[in-house]
Amino acid sequence: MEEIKLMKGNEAIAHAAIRYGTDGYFGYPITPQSEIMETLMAEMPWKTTGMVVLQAESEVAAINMVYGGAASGKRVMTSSSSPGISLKLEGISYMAGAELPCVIVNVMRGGPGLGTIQPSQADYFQTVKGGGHGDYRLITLAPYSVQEMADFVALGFDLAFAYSNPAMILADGIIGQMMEKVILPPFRQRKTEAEIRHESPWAVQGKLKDKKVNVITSLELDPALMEKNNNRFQAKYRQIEETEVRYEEYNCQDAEYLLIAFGSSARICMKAVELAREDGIRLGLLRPITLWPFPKKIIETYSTQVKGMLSVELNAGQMVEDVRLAVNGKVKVEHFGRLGGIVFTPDEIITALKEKLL
Amino acid sequence: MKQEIIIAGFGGQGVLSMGKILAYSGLMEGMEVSWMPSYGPEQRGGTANVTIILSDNPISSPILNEYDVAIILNQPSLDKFESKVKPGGFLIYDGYGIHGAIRRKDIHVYRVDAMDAATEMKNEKAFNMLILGGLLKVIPMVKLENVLKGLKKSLPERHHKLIPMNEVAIKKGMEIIREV
Amino acid sequence: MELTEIIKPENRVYGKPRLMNDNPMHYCPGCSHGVIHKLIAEVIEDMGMEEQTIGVSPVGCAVFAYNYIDIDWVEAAHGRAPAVATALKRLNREKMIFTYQGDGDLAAIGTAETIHAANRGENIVIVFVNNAIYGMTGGQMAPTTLEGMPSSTCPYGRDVALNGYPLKIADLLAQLEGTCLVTRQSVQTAAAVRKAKKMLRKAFENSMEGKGASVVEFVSTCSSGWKMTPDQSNKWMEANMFPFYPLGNLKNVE
Amino acid sequence: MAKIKGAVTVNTERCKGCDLCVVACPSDVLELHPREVNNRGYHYVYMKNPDQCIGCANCGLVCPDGCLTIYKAKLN
Repeated sequence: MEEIKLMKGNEAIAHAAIRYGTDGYFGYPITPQSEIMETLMAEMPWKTTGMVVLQAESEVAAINMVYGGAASGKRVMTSSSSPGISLKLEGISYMAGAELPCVIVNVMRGGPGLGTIQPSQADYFQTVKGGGHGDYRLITLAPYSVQEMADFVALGFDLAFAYSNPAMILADGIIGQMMEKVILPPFRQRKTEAEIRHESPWAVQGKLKDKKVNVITSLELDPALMEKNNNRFQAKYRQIEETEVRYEEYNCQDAEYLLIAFGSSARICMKAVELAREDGIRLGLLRPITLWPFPKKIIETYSTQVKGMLSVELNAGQMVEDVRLAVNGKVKVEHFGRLGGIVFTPDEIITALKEKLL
Repeated sequence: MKQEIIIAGFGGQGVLSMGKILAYSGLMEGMEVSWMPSYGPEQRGGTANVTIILSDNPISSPILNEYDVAIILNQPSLDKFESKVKPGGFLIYDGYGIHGAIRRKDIHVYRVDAMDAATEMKNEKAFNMLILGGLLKVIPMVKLENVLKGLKKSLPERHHKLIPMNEVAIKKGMEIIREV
Repeated sequence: MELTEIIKPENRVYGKPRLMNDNPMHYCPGCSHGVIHKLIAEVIEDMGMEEQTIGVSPVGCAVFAYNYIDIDWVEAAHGRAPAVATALKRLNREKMIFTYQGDGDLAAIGTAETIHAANRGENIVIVFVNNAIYGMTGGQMAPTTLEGMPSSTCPYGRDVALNGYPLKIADLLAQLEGTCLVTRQSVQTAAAVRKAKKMLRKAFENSMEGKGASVVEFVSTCSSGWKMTPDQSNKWMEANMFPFYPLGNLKNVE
Repeated sequence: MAKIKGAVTVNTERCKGCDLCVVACPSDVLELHPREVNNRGYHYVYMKNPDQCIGCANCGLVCPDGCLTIYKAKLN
């Protein structure tokens, strides 16, 4: 039987990264995610799996280290929190443009600017609508438990490599800082050079005699060719939207009203659903697990069943726009949020539901 | 069984580590547990609190409106959390840190003079274990043997020699807690 | 003689500077930042420049410096204070501009801004607080963390094979043509505080005389990050930090 | 000969009990209060031996929180 551990979400990310066979982690301290690098440094995986862990001089340096590592076909990752992610966006855009896989963790805090170190989900737009420059998309996974923090490292890498695209684990201060039970994934071997050459033939591993040269770049000055590149990216994004949508339904079957929430908000909404049902309100929760691709089809399906939807987010109303696009006016969609690092309590959600929809 | 607990006091009083030990003890009992700290820029001083949930069933929200038990270790925490104890719930405080009176009449109020006992034991670090002992006397939510197992899990190995001292403090806390 | 006879306004010989307000500081007990804040407040006061001074605060423990000294402040993004100060000074020649930065802000993420502002000879004061650790985020390794010194991201001590060498950035800055004063000071004793104040004043005067960039490094402690009492931290600093970061002027152009 | 006498007043709410002034004092005047704490939970400093104060201000100079005011008077 696997051992059940008790740890913080941030620690779970670090342990899962080592166990996945990650080749490299590059980071820079920022609250509330510093435990990720601290755990890696304490575990010293370079002595066991050979994983490289480096504290960079800045977030900008860290994401460019990831760019370098990913270019050589390695499993590399970085983590930060909102202000640090803003610094990484240039690098993330370059990676999307060069079609490089990697995992980026954002343990969100309140903004804009330095904002607060308290939990927030205000980087939804930044993550799913681009953030950096150019027409690109970031595969975005939103964990709602310490277990998912651990599990999404592997899922993130698997998706990133399947589609040659960066993947983001979009967590927040609550999921990063809370401790709960977790079963860590089994250890996997790191990829060998032969495996990398076979699985990622685009990677720079040195030009073998019988092979063509590999160049990793996002630059293409010929507009016709750049358009072709863009079309290839877009076709890939459509395919991801077709096949990689993930979500969870909680008490939705007979629901008259639906909460839509991701990450820690979904946890608090689960409690709100329990309280509402004690109160005789048939409330359900739909939790997007992938924020991009967004689960718009299932949300559209529910638009004919329920009388209203409440998008519950720790921000001023971001995901609610995607919910409204998904239902296309068929049902009333409202938003409830708290800002600045304040976290709503379950009863505040019920009150908002009654005020806005009932 | 489900216990929703808040522990609140100054940073440095061992608030977070006491919560951690309680969470580990729950884990040893085979319960579902969650431990959600407040976190801030102040490394020492300032206020700190942690929400711990022990439950036989999966835990939904790690953030709560109200609590079965509030362990209150300073005045600002009393001001903040007294009103958030469920009716019929428990409020446990250290007499030393609380200057004002407790107003609630619909809850059970207990006092542990842990600061005094810790001073007597000449061991400031025993403070939070004295409080924990008091809590377990009033609500035996986890067995002492599992607390000791929890201590083993949550303390780094170099500190395992401190476990007997912690056990003494827990038992002392069980003796000195009294209903107000 | 009764205490009440001594405690009279006319007998007051030392107290909190007027520019330092009554807001309780968020720093941990014994933190060097408090003394350095006092010195800055005193120097600005002594120079009669409070209405002309603009401070630029960093990201790090001193991010809230603006809450404690009653002058105008700009809060910069992490590491970018020298760039912010550059524009403040160039567009407001008659103003006295300083940055207040920790080791992570100045010598890690802000290295480029620091070196280029200094090299351009910006007429600003750079106050550099070097306690060899990231305090605000919970004690991670800084670029100036000593070899063998533990931190939360080098829990077994800084290993130069893994993390490189501690960065003597003041020595680097002293090499640049644009700096007129680069000095290393400390504030752990009354004598050190007096000496540091003199050099800090010189730095501020340089900035108004247009002599170029002045860098005042304070070798400091972080008792929380170092996991020692404030007094132990001072002793540890004297024994371990001073040999690697020796006090005194690295450069002082008259 | 005139004797110099000093005194220290403490802003107890600002004091964080860091002990640096106690260490800096050449005359063993100061001590952290062994039991009393301020509203933020810190054992603040007080004059244990007021007669020995010479008003040198070493305590004030090293105090990070500016909670000490030092007075000095000539005793004839």
